[in-house]
Amino acid sequence: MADSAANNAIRPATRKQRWTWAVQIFVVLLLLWLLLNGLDRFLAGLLAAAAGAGLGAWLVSGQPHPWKPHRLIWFAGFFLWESFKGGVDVAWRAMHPGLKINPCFSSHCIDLPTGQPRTLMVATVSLLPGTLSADLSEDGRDLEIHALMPEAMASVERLEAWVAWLFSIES
Amino acid sequence: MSTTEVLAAALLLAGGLFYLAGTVGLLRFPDVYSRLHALTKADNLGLLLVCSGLSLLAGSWRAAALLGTIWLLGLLAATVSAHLIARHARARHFNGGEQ
Amino acid sequence: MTDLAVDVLIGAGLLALAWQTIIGKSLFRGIVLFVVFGLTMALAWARMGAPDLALAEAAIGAGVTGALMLVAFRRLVRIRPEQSAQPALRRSRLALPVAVLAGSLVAVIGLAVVAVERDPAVAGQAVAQALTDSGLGNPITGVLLLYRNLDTLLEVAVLLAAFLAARTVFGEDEARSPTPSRREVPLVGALLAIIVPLTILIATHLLLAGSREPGGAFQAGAVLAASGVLLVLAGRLQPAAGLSSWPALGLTLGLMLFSLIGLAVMAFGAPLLALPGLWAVYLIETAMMLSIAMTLVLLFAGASGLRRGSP
Amino acid sequence: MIELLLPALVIFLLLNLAAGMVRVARGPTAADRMLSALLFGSTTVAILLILAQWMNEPALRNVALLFVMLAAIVSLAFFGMPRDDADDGEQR
Repeated sequence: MADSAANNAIRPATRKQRWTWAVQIFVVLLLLWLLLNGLDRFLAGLLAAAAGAGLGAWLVSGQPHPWKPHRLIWFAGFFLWESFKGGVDVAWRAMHPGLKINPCFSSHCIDLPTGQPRTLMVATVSLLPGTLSADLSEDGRDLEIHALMPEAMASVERLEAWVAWLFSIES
Repeated sequence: MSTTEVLAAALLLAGGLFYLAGTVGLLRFPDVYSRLHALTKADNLGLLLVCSGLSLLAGSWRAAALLGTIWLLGLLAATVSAHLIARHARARHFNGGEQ
Repeated sequence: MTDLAVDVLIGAGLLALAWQTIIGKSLFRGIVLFVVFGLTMALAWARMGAPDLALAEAAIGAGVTGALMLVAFRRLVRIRPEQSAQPALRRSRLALPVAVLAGSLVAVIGLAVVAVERDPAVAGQAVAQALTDSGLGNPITGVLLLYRNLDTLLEVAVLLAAFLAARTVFGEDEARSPTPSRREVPLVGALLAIIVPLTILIATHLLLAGSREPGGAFQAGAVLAASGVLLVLAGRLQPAAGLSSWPALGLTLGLMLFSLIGLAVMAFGAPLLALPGLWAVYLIETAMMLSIAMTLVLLFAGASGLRRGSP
Repeated sequence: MIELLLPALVIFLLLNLAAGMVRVARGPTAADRMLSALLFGSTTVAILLILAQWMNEPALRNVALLFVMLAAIVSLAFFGMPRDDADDGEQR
């Protein structure tokens, strides 16, 4: 990052960003309503989705970040595959008679801006094979990661690159 | 028994196995952090497999989408809980060591 | 055969969990077991084909009550560390007589219930017919609002009375917020941003679904309350002293609207509390949902008001 | 066949839960005991979904949805607090 000090300060979301966020929540909630109820009582669904979106805009912390929908699909694919591998990996280790684990802690300096990119990173690390995000330092830059095997740390770098790509962050 | 049912049965059985692996990990792994790995990852994969098996059986796209939503929310709950528990365990660690 | 096995397993699990919860060697273990008991209880209701009760049990029994106990335990650890280390159960000479009395009471009630002769042909049929005419497909909501509306009104009043009683105990001390949150915990903000808007949608869904399938004002209110509790836990809503206007309105809305409509129909010659139509049912259910949620959140926060906290 | 598999899976998951209870008894830390609550949360969701299919009661899926939405509330109640607050009072 060129300007890491500026990137670290959590800036409150601007009015425009809150609106964008509210619209995103509204669309998602409305889709879920259609899922639960079909087309009946559509008006109530509209009202509920609007109320939820308003509340979501009130709750948003930090700045929402622009992302590209088609990249989200690729990211979801990567994430699904990795979490599948993660499940198989840990299940194999648990069932193995020799209990093939060698737990250790390791620190990773996050090179992503605050807000959604960093949150997504902290959240998804826990579902990759063999890694678990255990703690975040006061300034939010250093992520303490618990790894079942020291080798597992390699995937964290790849995840970071994927998150940066999803939010179109140049590094 | 149709092909769909066979496939669904296989998915459900595999899901059950991953739940079993999660519990085995919970009992066998040596520390809190490793047990968290077992619980979050294995149980989530188990839930995914159970959800896909059930949506094949349910045979309606609405039920399938609802099951998918449930899985996504389960993923969110698991990752947040895992982070909070690991964080708490570490805070204890620094405040005077584990038992 | 498999049905029986599932039921026996859930039943035995409930008994074992209940036993372990009260004889637990430590208070904290008892609390965890209580949460687990609540989840299993919801499972039992689900197995008995009562999703209404499973919904309420999941939101209140496991969610809100569990969170309340954990917060209370943390406070106990802070003010009286030695007491939190003691076992949950103390021996008492009164235990045996009380147990015998309670046991015989349960036995008598159980025998009475078994002895009652049921005549399904009369009341049930009439109710089912009346419900089809009213447009309310879910028998539970229908019975609650069309036949037992005085009971439902009084239940809302009881909830308000409970809040007033609690208020006299917790007084006006602003310092007793359950979670003095000073710094945002990572991921909690993301959790709130996703879960809270979703609970609004689900509560609306349960409220409307209540007229046809399992759901209703109590379930929807419990779901809303759970998301309010999340906000209090994360420090986004802070307990405040003094009763400000919007929590006060929320607390009393259900009772006021229900009584107003119930009284107003008398002017048109209808009996007291006879609801004039489906729109009144929806209106009252919405107001009741808001009141129930507000009461539960305020009881959880241990305060008579709420204010916005820093994120 | 599938009518037999669903209840069998429910029984299997219930037994799984019973085994997980050992962790509540054994501990040793409060966090370890909390893991059992987490296990119960994720397993009961699966059981509810299977019950919904088996008993042909779609409303149970809504119960499962509520379960996952509220799963984090208990963890947040105990752990989502500032770390300087995290005292050592929990029981062994």
